Amino acid sequence: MARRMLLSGNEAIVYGALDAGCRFYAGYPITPSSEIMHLMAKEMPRVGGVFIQAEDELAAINMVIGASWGGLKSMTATSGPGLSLMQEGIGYAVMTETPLVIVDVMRTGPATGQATKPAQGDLMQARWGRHGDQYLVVLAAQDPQEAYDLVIEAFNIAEELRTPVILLIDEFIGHGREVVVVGKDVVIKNRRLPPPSGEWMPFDSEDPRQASPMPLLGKGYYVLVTGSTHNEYGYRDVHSFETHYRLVKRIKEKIIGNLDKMPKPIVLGKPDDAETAIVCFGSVCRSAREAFYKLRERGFRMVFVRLRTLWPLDYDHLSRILDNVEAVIVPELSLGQLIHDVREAVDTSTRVIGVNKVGGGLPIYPSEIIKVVKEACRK
Amino acid sequence: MARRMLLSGNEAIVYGALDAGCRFYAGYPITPSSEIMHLMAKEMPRVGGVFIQAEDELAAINMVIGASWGGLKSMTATSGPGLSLMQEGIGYAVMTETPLVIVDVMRTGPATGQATKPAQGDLMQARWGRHGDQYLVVLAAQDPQEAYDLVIEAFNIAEELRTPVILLIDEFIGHGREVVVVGKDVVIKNRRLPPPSGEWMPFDSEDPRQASPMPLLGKGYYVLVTGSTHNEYGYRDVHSFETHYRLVKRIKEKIIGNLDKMPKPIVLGKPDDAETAIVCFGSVCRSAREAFYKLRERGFRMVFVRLRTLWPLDYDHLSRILDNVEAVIVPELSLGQLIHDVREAVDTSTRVIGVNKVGGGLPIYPSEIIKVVKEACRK
Amino acid sequence: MSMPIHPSRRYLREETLPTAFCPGCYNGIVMNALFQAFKEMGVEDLRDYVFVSGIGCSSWIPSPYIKADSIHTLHGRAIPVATGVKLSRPELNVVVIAGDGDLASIGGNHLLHAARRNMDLVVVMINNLVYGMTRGQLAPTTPRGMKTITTPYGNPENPFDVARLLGYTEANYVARWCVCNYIQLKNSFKEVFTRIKRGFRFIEVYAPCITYVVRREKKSPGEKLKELMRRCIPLKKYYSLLDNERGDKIPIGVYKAEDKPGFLENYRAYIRKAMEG
Amino acid sequence: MSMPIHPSRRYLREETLPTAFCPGCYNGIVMNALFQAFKEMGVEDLRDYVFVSGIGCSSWIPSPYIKADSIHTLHGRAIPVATGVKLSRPELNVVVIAGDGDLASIGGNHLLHAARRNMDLVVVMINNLVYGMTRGQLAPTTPRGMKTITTPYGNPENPFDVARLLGYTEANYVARWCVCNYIQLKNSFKEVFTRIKRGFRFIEVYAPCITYVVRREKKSPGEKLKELMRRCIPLKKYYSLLDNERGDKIPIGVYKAEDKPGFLENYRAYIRKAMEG
Amino acid sequence: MVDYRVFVDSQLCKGCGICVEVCPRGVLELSRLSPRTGYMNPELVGKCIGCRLCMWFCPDFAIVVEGV
Amino acid sequence: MVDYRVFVDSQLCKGCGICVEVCPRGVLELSRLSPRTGYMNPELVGKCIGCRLCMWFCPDFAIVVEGV
Amino acid sequence: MASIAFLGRGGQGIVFAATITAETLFNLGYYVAQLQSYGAEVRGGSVLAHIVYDNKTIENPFIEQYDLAIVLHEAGLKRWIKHLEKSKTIIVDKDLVKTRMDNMVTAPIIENVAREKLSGSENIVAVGIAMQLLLGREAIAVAKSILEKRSSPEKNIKALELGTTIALNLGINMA
Amino acid sequence: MASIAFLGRGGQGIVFAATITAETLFNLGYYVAQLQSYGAEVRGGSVLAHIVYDNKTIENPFIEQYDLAIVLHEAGLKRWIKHLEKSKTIIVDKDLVKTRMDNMVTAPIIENVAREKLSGSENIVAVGIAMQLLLGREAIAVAKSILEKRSSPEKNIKALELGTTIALNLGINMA
Ligand SMILES: Cc1ncc(C[n+]2csc(CCOP(=O)(O)OP(=O)(O)O)c2C)c(N)n1
Ligand SMILES: Cc1ncc(C[n+]2csc(CCOP(=O)(O)OP(=O)(O)O)c2C)c(N)n1
Ligand code: SF4
Ligand code: SF4
Ligand code: SF4
Ligand code: SF4
Ligand code: SF4
Ligand code: SF4
Ligand SMILES: [Mg+2]
Ligand SMILES: [Mg+2]
Repeated sequence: MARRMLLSGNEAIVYGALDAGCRFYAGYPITPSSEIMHLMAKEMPRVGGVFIQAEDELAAINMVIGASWGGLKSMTATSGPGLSLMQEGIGYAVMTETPLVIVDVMRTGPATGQATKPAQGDLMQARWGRHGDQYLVVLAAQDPQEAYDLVIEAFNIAEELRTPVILLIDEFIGHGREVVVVGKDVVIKNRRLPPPSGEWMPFDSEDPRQASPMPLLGKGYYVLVTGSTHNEYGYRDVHSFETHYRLVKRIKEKIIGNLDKMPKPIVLGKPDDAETAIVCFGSVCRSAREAFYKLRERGFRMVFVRLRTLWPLDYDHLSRILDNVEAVIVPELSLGQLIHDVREAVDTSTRVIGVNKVGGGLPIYPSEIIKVVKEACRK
Repeated sequence: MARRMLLSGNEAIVYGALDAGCRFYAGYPITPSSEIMHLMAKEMPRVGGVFIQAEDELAAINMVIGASWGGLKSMTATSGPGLSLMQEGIGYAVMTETPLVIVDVMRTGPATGQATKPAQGDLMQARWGRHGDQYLVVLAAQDPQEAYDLVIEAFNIAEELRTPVILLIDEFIGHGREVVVVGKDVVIKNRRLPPPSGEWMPFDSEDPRQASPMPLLGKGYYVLVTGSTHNEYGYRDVHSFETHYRLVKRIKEKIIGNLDKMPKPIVLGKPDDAETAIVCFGSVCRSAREAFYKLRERGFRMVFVRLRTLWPLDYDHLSRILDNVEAVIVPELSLGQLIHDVREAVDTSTRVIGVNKVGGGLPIYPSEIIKVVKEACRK
Repeated sequence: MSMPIHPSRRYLREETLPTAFCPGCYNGIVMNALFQAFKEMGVEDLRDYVFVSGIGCSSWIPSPYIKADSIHTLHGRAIPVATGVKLSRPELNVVVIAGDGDLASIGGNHLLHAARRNMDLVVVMINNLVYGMTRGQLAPTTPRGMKTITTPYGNPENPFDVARLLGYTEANYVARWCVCNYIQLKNSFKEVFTRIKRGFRFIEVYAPCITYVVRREKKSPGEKLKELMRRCIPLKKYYSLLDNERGDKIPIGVYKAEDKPGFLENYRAYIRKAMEG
Repeated sequence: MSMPIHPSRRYLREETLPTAFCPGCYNGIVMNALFQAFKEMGVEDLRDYVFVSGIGCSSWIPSPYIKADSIHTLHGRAIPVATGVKLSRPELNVVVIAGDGDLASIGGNHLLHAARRNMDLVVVMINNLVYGMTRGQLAPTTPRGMKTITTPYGNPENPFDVARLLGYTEANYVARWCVCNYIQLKNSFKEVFTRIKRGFRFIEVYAPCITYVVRREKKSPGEKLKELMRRCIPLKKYYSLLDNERGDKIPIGVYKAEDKPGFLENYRAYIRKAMEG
Repeated sequence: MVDYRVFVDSQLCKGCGICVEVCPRGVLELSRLSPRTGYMNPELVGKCIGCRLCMWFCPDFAIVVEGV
Repeated sequence: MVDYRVFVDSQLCKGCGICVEVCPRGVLELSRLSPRTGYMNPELVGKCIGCRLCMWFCPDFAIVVEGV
Repeated sequence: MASIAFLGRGGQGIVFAATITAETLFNLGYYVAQLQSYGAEVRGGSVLAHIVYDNKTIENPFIEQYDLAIVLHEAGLKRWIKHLEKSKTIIVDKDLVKTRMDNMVTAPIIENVAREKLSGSENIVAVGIAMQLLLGREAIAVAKSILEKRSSPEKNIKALELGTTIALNLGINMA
Repeated sequence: MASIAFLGRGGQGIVFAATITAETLFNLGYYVAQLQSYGAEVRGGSVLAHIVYDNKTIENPFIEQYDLAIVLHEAGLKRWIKHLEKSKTIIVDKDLVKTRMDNMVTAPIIENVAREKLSGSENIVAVGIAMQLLLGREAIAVAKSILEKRSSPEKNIKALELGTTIALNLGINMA
């Protein structure tokens, strides 16, 4: 039953996760994500789930992995420094096809940086922070409502594709409080279990876009889970090219081949007609959208693209939208990361202009984006 | 005095580092980088330097940071899983402008993967593996000789720009033995120390392309080193936009503004005249170059680009080289990472084709590249 | 008369044999003792057991050899993964088997905190005195003065006496046996699955690496076993000796055996409080 | 008559005062004791000292307040950074000051191994029973049953008695004082800089967080100090009591004081061997 | 017998009251409002014996005790 | 009195010699070359008392002792 | 769409003031967005919290000026000076804020708080001022019912009423 | 440019054989590149090591066939079958290798090793065969001087000579 609540993004994450069926939380406190932990600490025991404060982030992510194999929908939340420490574990989850959700409430980095201030500088890390060929899903919400919605999506994708999903929000969203509608009739996807008997493969599937069913421990499947290269039954095979290539290609394909399962970008305006585009993600979209509307009112021919799935990224789709524009404005609360994607999607002759601002807890204001668009159009 | 030796890439790294003046090594064993540690364990005490086996990679990178501030040229070596664990420390080194060198002997990932097999899948991680806005230098060698040469370069750049430098090699290079000329007359750059008295700023410089001198501990400078946002004197300032933005912009500029100080790409063939290009880095270049020569002999109009600096990347330069080609072949011992850069540097109409092979310890053979080039030209 | 079936094989994945361990590697002896314990306990198969290991030779014992659910984790992370498994599935017996490097070096923090929490796990640490898998480097357990490939002039560091230290934590059960103490080791395994069934139960098995310790001493695996039998003495006796009388003796025995509620029971009580109020 | 200069201020960066600590936060008292020790030792300025801290309220003591070289590291990494500093500059006194969470939770592994190596560092752990900086979450030192924001129904975990455990390692010096034991604390600081100048020297300071512990007990900082004075008893006495007699007592005193060579001396001997052979 | 004066730095004092509570003579009182900081500062209201407990235990380096 | 037979699995035996050295009766000898593995396997060359030390200490599950 | 900002020093309960205000507005049926900016320490440093409210969904809460700002301490002011310059009405504490601008009105907040022995509740006084000025008695009644469920309800409700009185004495009309 | 490969099972010292061969070639003045592929365990599994040598810098050591390959165990064979098919000459141990191909020549390596009580030195026998076949006595002499500085020089030198003898008995001419 839908209810309106006044929630911070961090609180919305907790309610969303619990609504999605999350029953295990392990974490380590860190600003500005701690309120997720605080509310989980309060709510999880009440629903009979498990909450544990780990000794560090390495422990947290690995406990989550263990609990996920134990059969519970599991998550953790952290911020940049914690995410850095979790990288090895995340890569293990990719390799072992372990469903789990990680919420990263982004703060101003690098290093300790400005711990209480928002930023969007973990985008590339979320995609690429681990060694080796690994692909996972990265989503980003723009406000508490979407944090609630997307954390449910994150669990659904995680369970359906047996993959870790990273949900990015930032301090603005995490600490900002807004009206959130919770408990809507959302689709909850539960884990696909293997047949009780008969042939099946825990680590392969005919269709590389489908994850194989995930066995439950303690049921006599004699599961072999390993972060080493393994064959379809989980047996380590650290020599063969074929086994490795098949495995990593399949895991990649499972992610990039399922673009249709991921939250779609929101596109405003008419691509065909546009001279200028704004491409953005996360909290910045709110200023950017205001700028877009104002500019359109003033006669600027524009298209606005708000990405909600940052990995896998549909470069082709983006290319098509941006095909005709002369300039793309990419506002980011960082020195520029999404801008690399945009450049990848457009020709070298298209001007790609970053609006980059980070630090001090300042947002990018609509006026700042408007100014850049105007300048870009003058040329 | 120049000497010819038969060395593995791992051994060459050690001799190069010692020749560059490295006097502190902390590490944790991991295949296929361990031989760097083994030889360091033997040689470092002999030159009166410090070798310590840390309890884990987190300790290793942080010991290296401490020793660098203590005044010694310092390094560690690892492979993917260790690099994942070092990410937070590396970000701290970026933020505190701590010179140090990390050698990553890449193996087949993700996770434990195929521990004894080569790969090139840590490229993106080397650049982006940490949270926040951080920029550092990533170099890649193609063989033991270049491993020797570039580790010296890595120390020079690290000291001159006060930055961590990651040198990527792979298992082929690390364990492969070849003839290496060591002890050539190489330029060694030593740390710039501050004036004994007078005004100076340990964490700022007029010219953002220059690092400020690095104070030595124990000399009465009363240095304040912090991974939080700090002003020019090291005082924490975790509120102001200006301080943060100035700091991270400067650190970025120090890296991307110094492309001229980085090892240049090797370009073979005539860009203007070429229809097809090969862009590559690391051990793969050796097969790729053979393919290039063979194809050229057979009349293909080609250009060959071997990148030795992978970050900062000179996108403009690459764009110019690739301006006229119709297809770019990007062979990688991974599912494709450098290919994103190439796509960023070319128009969407240019065909960018990855030759991706990873696992089982197999190299990409010249014949495989030749086949792809031929196919690309047929179209 | 055809070859009778070795009693250990009931608990092994047939298709994985022979193991990839070096000839003579003591890991197999630990397996025999464990399996004999299971047999004597009347355990038909291991479907109620989950084995969790790290990275290292000893971590291969469960993965892939033991026929049971097993999770072969990252280097050093067996205990947190096992914790996650146990907390999500309290009805399963969760057993960690890993090396001294894995558990006490890179994984030291988790070991410490799991012991503090008296987490309901059985942890078996194979102390082979070195990093076997990566070719014989220094481990935190390597004796002073021993030459390894990373201490070519003789280890200058103090070794970590893991069982002794854990004896001072909140763990319920802590013991050390040498691989030569086959019967005691087997009985100790039975103890932690039958008599003390909760809390943190830690068994260190002293079992020097054949390739990087024993062979370097120019000893055969059998000779070394016999040497070890001579060197093992009960820990009470060992600790009553003066430092200089201890020589090369190895203290074996049970440091601690209690039956306090483990983390899980405390957490259950906690949940009850949450649900009530 | 104008205000005389507070003796601590010689060792402080003037421009950083007042500190950002909460009113009444005991961190400042630890600073007074440390500075008084320096003064009594005749230390004019701190140019031969390097302070290394982690992340947490207590880690702010050196950074930015103490007028000395200081490295404010990542959360949990003070000890490895300090180790790097010490090994590269043996002539400097390297002092770590950090919190219980920083040193014993996320940094627990480094603490353990530095103690094992008897690394030549002075480590001061401010045990405020919680994570102060991040707003009062559970720390590994939080007593059983205490409510924190992450244990809203009362901590179900066993607390980590850090000093006691380190007493069983190779560390040269291990002591615990309460912040109310000003003189002993000050003397303990003098001890580790003058009498025992090598090896791993660890001082735990029991100093409950004003904002997240004391205020929640509805006590004032001064009241709590007086309560603590009542509760502290010498550790010999404490450990002679039965568990149920111990009540709320806090054991204080020196767990261990030896003067064995530290890592550095052992490493120097190691280097000599390398150079000779 | 020496007389002692207690100096309070009103820029540093945060009004925590520790000095008042640890003073064995009870001669300090938190009664002076610092207009700069908004905190109440202690004042000497009786005879100080110079034990310096207030000075040691003041966490803000705000009290100095001196004989006159 | 029971007689004991010692079975050796030549696919599993790695010729480490442990069984030979731990046998209290010294009745095993490493003398049979396994053509499949290239390792020397043990053989019973005297009277076995069925103590099963060889079986326990064989790290490769290669020996089984059985009364006949 | 309307907006309110509270500014002050860490420890003055600025975020709590915003929280109560946001909840009041929420209970009154508005769409609300509350944002704040504060330091790692919470202790010391400046804190700003603002609330945007409207009858429809808030598209963008990142605003550059406020309809009403209440400033309780000088410390909070400089960082946000540009925002304040563009704001409509700013109420500043007459004692703890030294800066003066054209759009500023001084109020004897701290003075009254001290007199009424409500120290520590200056934030709720600010809530009272804001609610009274922008929405009148109905909002005050809702705020009261919210404060009743929190700790120290009596003290806070007194503070809220003090705020109402101060607001009425200011003689400003925001409507 | 010429190339030699050694194949076998982990534990047979394949990498060491390649190392000694590479050093021999290096001491003879060649440019050399040595590459190997083995398992995590070193124990068990297959191992292949190859050496490319030339009078000039080795541009590319990643080759797809060998001038000479010596195979000491069946285990090493399957993974590299394509390379072997394209190779010129392959010497296989007559007992431990079952596969037969046109370019293969069998040699009684293990048999002789066992007879001469040189077990564990089959790798050096292989070095002897390779050096003798490709470069003759001069290379053998250099290899000897290298082995002299390593552990168990006597046994290894005997093995090297055994290799020479086996090579001569094969009656192949590689030049
Ligand atoms: C993060 C990481 N660092 C290093 C390694 C390399 N590594 C694999 S096993 C191992 C040590 C094994 O030693 P131990 O745990 O004692 O097990 P053993 O092989 O001795 O049984 C190391 C360092 C790794 N796999 N991952
Ligand atoms: C990797 C990482 N994880 C988490 C944090 C957040 N964090 C900062 S301080 C702290 C705990 C502080 O507690 P303690 O060390 O006891 O110091 P105190 O503030 O209590 O003095 C935490 C969890 C961080 N900065 N980095
Ligand atoms: S290296 Fe040591 S521990 Fe590993 S399998 Fe061989 S003998 Fe056993
Ligand atoms: S939160 Fe606690 S430890 Fe931190 S400054 Fe405040 S009183 Fe001190
Ligand atoms: S010195 Fe002693 S007696 Fe004097 S005011 Fe301070 S505490 Fe009281
Ligand atoms: S102890 Fe210090 S800070 Fe506290 S009230 Fe007294 S003088 Fe002020
Ligand atoms: S059972 Fe005992 S006596 Fe018989 S062969 Fe084995 S060890 Fe020897
Ligand atoms: S102990 Fe086992 S493996 Fe070793 S020789 Fe005897 S039977 Fe063979
Ligand atoms: Mg080991
Ligand atoms: Mg603390």
